[in-house]
Amino acid sequence: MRAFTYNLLLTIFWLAVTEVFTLGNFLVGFALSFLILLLARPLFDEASRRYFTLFWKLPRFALLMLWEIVLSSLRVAQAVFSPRMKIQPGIIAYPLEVKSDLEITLLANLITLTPGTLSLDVSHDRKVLYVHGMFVDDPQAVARSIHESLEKAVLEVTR
Amino acid sequence: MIGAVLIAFLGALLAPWVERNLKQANWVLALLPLGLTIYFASLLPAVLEGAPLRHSVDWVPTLGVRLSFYLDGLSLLFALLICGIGTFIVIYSGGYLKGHPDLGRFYLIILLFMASMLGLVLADHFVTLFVMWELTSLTSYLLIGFNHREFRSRRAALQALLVTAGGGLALLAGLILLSGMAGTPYLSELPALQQHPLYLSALVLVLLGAFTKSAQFPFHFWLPNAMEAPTPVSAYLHSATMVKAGVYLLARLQPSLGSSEVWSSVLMAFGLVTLLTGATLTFRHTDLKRLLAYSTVAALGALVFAIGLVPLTSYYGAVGFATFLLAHSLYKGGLFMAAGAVDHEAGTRDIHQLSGLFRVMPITGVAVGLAALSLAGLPPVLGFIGKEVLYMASLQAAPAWMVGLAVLGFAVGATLATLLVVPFFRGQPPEGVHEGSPSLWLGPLVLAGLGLLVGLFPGLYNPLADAVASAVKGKAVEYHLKLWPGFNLALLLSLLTVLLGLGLYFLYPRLWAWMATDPLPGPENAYNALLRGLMRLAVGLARLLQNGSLRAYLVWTFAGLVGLVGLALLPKGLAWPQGAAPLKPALGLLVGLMLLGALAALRLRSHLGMVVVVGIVGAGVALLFLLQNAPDLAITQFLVETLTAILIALVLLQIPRLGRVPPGRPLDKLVALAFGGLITLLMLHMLGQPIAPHLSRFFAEKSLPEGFGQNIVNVILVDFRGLDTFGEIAVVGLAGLGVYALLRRRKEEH
Amino acid sequence: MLDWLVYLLVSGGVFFLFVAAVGVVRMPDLYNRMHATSKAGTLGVGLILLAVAVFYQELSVAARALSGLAFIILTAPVAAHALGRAAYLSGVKPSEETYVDELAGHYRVNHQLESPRPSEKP
Amino acid sequence: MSVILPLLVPLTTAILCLVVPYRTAQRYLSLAGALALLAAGLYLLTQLEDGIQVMQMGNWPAPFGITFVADHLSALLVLVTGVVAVAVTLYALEENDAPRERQGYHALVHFLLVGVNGAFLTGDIFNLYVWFEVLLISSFVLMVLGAERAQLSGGVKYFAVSLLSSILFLSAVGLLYGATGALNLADLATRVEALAPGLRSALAMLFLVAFGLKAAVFPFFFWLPASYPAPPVTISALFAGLLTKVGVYALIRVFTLLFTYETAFTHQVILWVAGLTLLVGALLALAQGELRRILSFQLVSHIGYMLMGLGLLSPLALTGSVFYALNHMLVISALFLVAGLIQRLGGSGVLVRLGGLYRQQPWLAVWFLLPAFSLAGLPPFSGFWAKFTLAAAGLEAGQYGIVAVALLVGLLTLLSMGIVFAEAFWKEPPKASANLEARGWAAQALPIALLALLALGLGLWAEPLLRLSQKAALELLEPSGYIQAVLGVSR
Amino acid sequence: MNTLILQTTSRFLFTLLLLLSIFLLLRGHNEPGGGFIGALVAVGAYALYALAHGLSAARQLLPLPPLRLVGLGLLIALLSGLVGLLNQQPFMTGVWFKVLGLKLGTPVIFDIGVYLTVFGALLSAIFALEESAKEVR
Amino acid sequence: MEVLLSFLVGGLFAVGVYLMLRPHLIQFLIGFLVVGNAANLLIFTAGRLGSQFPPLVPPGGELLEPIANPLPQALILTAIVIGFGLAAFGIVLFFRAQQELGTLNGEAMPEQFETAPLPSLVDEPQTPQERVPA
Amino acid sequence: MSFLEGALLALALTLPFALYRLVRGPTLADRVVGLDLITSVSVALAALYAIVSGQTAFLDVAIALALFAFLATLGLARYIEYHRQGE
Ligand code: NA
Ligand code: NA
Repeated sequence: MRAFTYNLLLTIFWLAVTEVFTLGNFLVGFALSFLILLLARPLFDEASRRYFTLFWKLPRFALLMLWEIVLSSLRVAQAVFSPRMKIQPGIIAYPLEVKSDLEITLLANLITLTPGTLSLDVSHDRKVLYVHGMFVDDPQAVARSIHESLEKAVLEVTR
Repeated sequence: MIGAVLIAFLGALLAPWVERNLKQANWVLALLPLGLTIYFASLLPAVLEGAPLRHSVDWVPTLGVRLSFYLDGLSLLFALLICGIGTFIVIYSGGYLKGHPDLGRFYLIILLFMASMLGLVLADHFVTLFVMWELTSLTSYLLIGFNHREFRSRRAALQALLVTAGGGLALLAGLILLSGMAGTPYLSELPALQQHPLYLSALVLVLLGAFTKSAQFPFHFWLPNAMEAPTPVSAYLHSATMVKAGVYLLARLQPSLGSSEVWSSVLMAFGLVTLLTGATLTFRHTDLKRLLAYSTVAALGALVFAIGLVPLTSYYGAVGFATFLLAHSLYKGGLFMAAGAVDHEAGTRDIHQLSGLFRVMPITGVAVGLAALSLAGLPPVLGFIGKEVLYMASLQAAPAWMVGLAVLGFAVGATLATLLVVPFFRGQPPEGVHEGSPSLWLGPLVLAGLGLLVGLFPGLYNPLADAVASAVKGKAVEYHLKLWPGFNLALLLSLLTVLLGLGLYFLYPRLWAWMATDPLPGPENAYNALLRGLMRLAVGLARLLQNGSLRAYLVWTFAGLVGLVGLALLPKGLAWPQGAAPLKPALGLLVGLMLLGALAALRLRSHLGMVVVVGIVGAGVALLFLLQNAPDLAITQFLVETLTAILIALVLLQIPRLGRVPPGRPLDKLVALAFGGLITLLMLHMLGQPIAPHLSRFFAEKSLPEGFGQNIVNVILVDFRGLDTFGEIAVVGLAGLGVYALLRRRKEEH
Repeated sequence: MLDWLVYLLVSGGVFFLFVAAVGVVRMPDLYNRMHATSKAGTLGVGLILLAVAVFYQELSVAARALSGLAFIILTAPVAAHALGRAAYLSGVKPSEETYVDELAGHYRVNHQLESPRPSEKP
Repeated sequence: MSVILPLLVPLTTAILCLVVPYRTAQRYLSLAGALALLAAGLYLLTQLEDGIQVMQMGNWPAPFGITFVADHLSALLVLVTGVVAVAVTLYALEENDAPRERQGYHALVHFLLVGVNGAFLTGDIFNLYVWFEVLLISSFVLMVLGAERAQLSGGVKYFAVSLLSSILFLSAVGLLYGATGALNLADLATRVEALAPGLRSALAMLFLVAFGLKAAVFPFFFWLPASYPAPPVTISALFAGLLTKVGVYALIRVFTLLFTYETAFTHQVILWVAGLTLLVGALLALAQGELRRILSFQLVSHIGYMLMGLGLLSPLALTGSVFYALNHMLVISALFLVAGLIQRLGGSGVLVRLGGLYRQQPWLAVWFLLPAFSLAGLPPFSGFWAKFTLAAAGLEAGQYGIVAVALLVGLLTLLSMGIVFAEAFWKEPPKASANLEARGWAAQALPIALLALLALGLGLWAEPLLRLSQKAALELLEPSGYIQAVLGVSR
Repeated sequence: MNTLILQTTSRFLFTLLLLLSIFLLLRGHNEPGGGFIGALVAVGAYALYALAHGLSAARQLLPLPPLRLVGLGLLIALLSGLVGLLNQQPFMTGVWFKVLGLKLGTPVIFDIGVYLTVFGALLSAIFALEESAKEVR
Repeated sequence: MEVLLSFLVGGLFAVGVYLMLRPHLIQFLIGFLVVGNAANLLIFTAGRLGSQFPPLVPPGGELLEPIANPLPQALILTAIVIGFGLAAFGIVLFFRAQQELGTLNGEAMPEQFETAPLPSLVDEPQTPQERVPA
Repeated sequence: MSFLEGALLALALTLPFALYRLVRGPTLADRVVGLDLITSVSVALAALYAIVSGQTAFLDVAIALALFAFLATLGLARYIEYHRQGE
């Protein structure tokens, strides 16, 4: 199921970029995507149904991310252009609630793209994400803010 | 004639097979030279008629080279000597080298030599002559080195080869010049060339060839050393035949190059010096073969001296040459073979240790006696007649002091003759020594006997001698050879010669004791010094140039490049192109950054850091391509830069870090700057030339209609110039294969 | 109207790339510099890609521009993570003013990362 | 058709060797490919009776597409390349070096031949660059195949210097294109006349260095002796026979077709380079104690002869150059292969450790002496005719200095070969040497004998090859025929 | 690099890159791209995957050993060139035909040969280097 | 523009050549990369600048002039790829050289048989064979 | 100079900053950050040039570049990971 969706996605992408919306080209695109997925067979064995829902939730999520990035960049700009940089860097260990690979990755990436924080690494047992912050006056507050604004959003998309 | 030469060569090639399959191979193989002797003898009447025989076939028409032969009296005499003496040498070799493991090879080479020598004296086209000339050097090399396990043999072989082949190369240049001057490649057709502006150059070159081959001073030293060869070789090559090749050539060219003052004076001077050198060095040795070798040197000097006399004398010079040549070949060949036989039987060649041989080796004794008579120039043998005529020639044309020196030289011949005969008659015969087999004494006996025969009946030889003399003189010569010329000044000189010779014989022990002690400085020292110097030069040069340092090699390359291109360009000054595209500020900025980044990279000590910093250059180039409307290039450049960095990182991950880096050398900086400047200069010059747009216009026009593609660059890559791309992917594919091979091997080892 | 949107997007893109550039020069240590590139840099590039999509108003161009944008958003944080982690492992120390380092001492020799021990649970 | 076969045959062979995984099949393919290449070369030569052969790749007319051209020079070189390929392949089959074969030895050899023949046949200067690179990369990989210490040490230098020469060549092509707008050689020939003389001779010098590096002339030859003694002998024999000749070919091509204007400067420089190469190479050869290193320097030295003819630029001289190049390909390959056998039988290539071969292996002595004497230019071996022709041409032109050097170097070569013969063959072996009396190398002697007898045969019956060389020389000196054949018009 | 974040991301990127690579290859005749660029992108995909998931995982995603791909690519290139020769025309003369409404010609097939060759060669190099780098990691 | 690029190319050549002359082979390789870029720029400049459009034919077939000269671009593409192949091989070659020879110093890589003893030509060898120059 | 061309130049003016970090380091990771910025700017330049030139072809440059910049960073990061701090 998930493989099929993904396949269709790739085919649409193909149609869009080649600009030839004929049945023949659809088949070519489908076949090419199929071949590639065939190559990547080992990738598709678990929880493939999730992917379909992800397809719908994606736009909303993307908008959220975009907005966070804008905010974060403005914050960096503010810091960068202020004559005396008022930053308070630090590295904190953030306990993860999310579990799956995809969730962790999404969260980590989101953290990096959002204000003042940058994911450094995930612990081997997947329980902790180490985050570098530019403005770590209070580690607890940073962790709380991550949990409130980001981790919840991720969970909403993936579950 | 061609047939004869060919048969000689082919016969030689069969020799090893014959030797392997027949018991008395020497007798069978001797049939070859014998047959040839008979063949050439059969041509005698025709040649004596005064009608030289010619025969030639195309060899290399593109170069105008013909395999061309010419038989006149001079050639015929040599041909007869070569084949005749060759017959006995082959027979003799069978006895002398009996049971030697390399005997088959020996026959092969000595017969090859005979064939070459035959070709040499018969050759008419100068290339034919030269080919045969070098072939004699080659075969001689292999023969001198026959006892190749001895260092001395190898050294002597190489020495002979270098001296004679080296002279041969000069001869080649001389002959090319001569044929160019004369407008004909045929020796028999050469006109008189003394007036030609290149005469002297050609003469010097030809003389170099002739003098080295014929062991004239100062090149004589190789000949005695060549006595490391087995005796048949010494007898044949280094006395009777090959060493006479130079003399032959001088005689052959005499009509064309002679009759100039230079010719006569050079030949007489060198001939005389060689004669005296050979004579003097006789007193340093007691080894039979060495003694004979020096005597050969002396005789060769005498022959050259005689050729120098030819244009100055009426006919004595030419006749003297003809007679003495034959006489020397006969007695010297015989003496060498006899010396070999003695050595073979008695186990030594030291004259001081030999005694009473006549009683045990009577036949050899007779042969030696007869030959010694000829050597001493005593009647009634041919050597006497030869020397007489030479004296007449000298008296006619040479200054008195030269005559005196010549007498002194010949006198040593008499001394030597005495030295050779004495061991046969003095003292007790050694134990267990007896006459060798017929093959060992047949040659000496016949040759010495011939000397006696012709001496007694000079008329037998007279027609041929006249023919020889005519050829040397360049015009018809008739001379009546007589054993008894009557009382004249020459006879008086002969008498003086013998007396002087005997006197020297009695002084010999004292002279020997005096002269043989210290090594004498001479041309051989010069040769050795030259060789040593050459090797030292080579080693020094190798250390300087091929020193193993990659940087040095690169510096040489860049320096050469800067020098050569600079030489071509700098005099033309600076060019400033016209009509260039306007400057774009963004690109200007980019250029500045690239240069800055590149320079900054030089200061880094980390490799990957350097790669990363140099990345600005790659990125800059890509951006430049981008902003100059080359999207394919920009993509490729970015991708390739990235992959290169990844590959380098992958490798650097696995090797230790850069240690201490030595500071940059000023020379490197200079070279780099000069090279960069030169490239800029070249580009400016290039931009000053209008570029023809035809190619790109064609591609742009045909890309879509005929190449069915809108991306012109891609159509060029896969269609218009698809072959380039084919080569390109081959390179990439092979690089992949190479990387795999390099790394896989390692995997297998671990 | 759309022209002005393009100009706006381009201006924003250039502005944020400048922010990133200045940040890379001015920030005190590697980790803070990475904040600049991973956020402002990504946004700057993204805005310009959006500008392209707006400028051409063609489906194929927009698809390409947006997929480019997606690539960047997907890769930039991963790159920052990889580089930051590597730098930390290789011993690049955070600057002196760094307030707290809860990562310190949690990498094993084989570069495996451990969670904080219960005693130091945040 | 005939003109592309010498490229397609090795190309097909090489690709098949890559695709076919079985080693035995690869061996037969390789031999068949070499024989087919030889046949293709012969066929091409016979086709030349009808005039210069031309093919426009992709059917795009000259000067737009890439042209393949075969005049006598190219065809002869291709033919002799085939001979060398057959000989070396025969030798290699017996060598039976399984690890190397598994790493693509046969494919690499044929790719090398692709590069060599492509370079000989292309009529496009950039395409020439591409073929140079193909042969270079093949040679790099062959050079280090097996990755032994010496191979790597020599390979590094070979690689580094070759990279440099590639860059120089590429830059020279770029400059030439920028100044004319053309890449096709015939097209270029019609356009270089309009160039400023200074730029033209500077470009000539740039090409001289770029190709001189490949041809290994003074002072750019150092990479060659550094690397050639390192790989297995089949590989160095192949390199020795072919690679430098490609550089020589390129020099001859551009200096007869493009740079014929400031000859008083350019060709005089070539003569100087030729003389120094001859002399330095010959001298350095004397300072070596190992067989293949000696041969490497001899190889370098004798490139000078080929340049000498080019510098003299007369019909006779170029005839000599062409003939010499062809002859040298055969002779030097033979000598390298002999060196391999000597090493196998005597257990070493170092002269002082050798000896006794003359007594034990007389035929090997023959197979050594024939090419050795030919190398020294002694009659009646093939090398003599080349040397004779060159000397005659030099004297004709009044260039006595270079003639003297040429003849002197002949003597030095003789000395060098004499030393080798004395040490490896004549001398007593210093110890009970490896397997002096070994038999069973006849199969490997076969290709050597083939080459050695060719050296003798081409000496005794030099006419056919000399006539062809002369034709080549005349074509080179009258480039309008070439231009006409490629462009269809003589502008 | 054994990190969760990279491993997860690389799964997406791998397929995207491969598709992009074929897109670039086939479109190259008309717009920027072509066999070489396409191949580099594909190599990038595999390099990324190998980096994140290890060499053997990446090898499993490959139908043929890389060096076979080199031979195959060269063979395709050669055959595309020979088509013209069989038509009594010079080597590499283009022959065009239509497949499923798409214009296909030997030059395009040649470009596919380029793609496979470059892909195989570079991948073989990278894999070989990764293999030897295993000891370091 | 072309003049500026001429100086850039010259400058890059100078830097690259200097790096190639440094003792360490990795530096040589980096130098080669720089010089390779410079050579490509040289060809690019040789094709002349001043274009406004990339060498792409619009679907209609009417060219927008002036397009960039496509030929140098194709040549450079070939050159880049070849240079990349060589560089890739070179990196690994140097790597293996480092492993086997223990150094990457191009000045410290002895040549094979560089020091093989020379046979004696003039003087008879005293000890059985090995001797230094004549 | 149009607005967009001005933007192009302005974008190029960020490069000196990146070069500064590239050259100054001090660690290799810092240089990589500099290089990262350069590639980001290059992507932006390519995209912007796609507008300036009116040729969408340059958009593909931007996309290909964006993807590969990521790879370069990863490759270098791996090197850094296994080398001690500094260079
Ligand atoms: Na070469
Ligand atoms: Na060579």
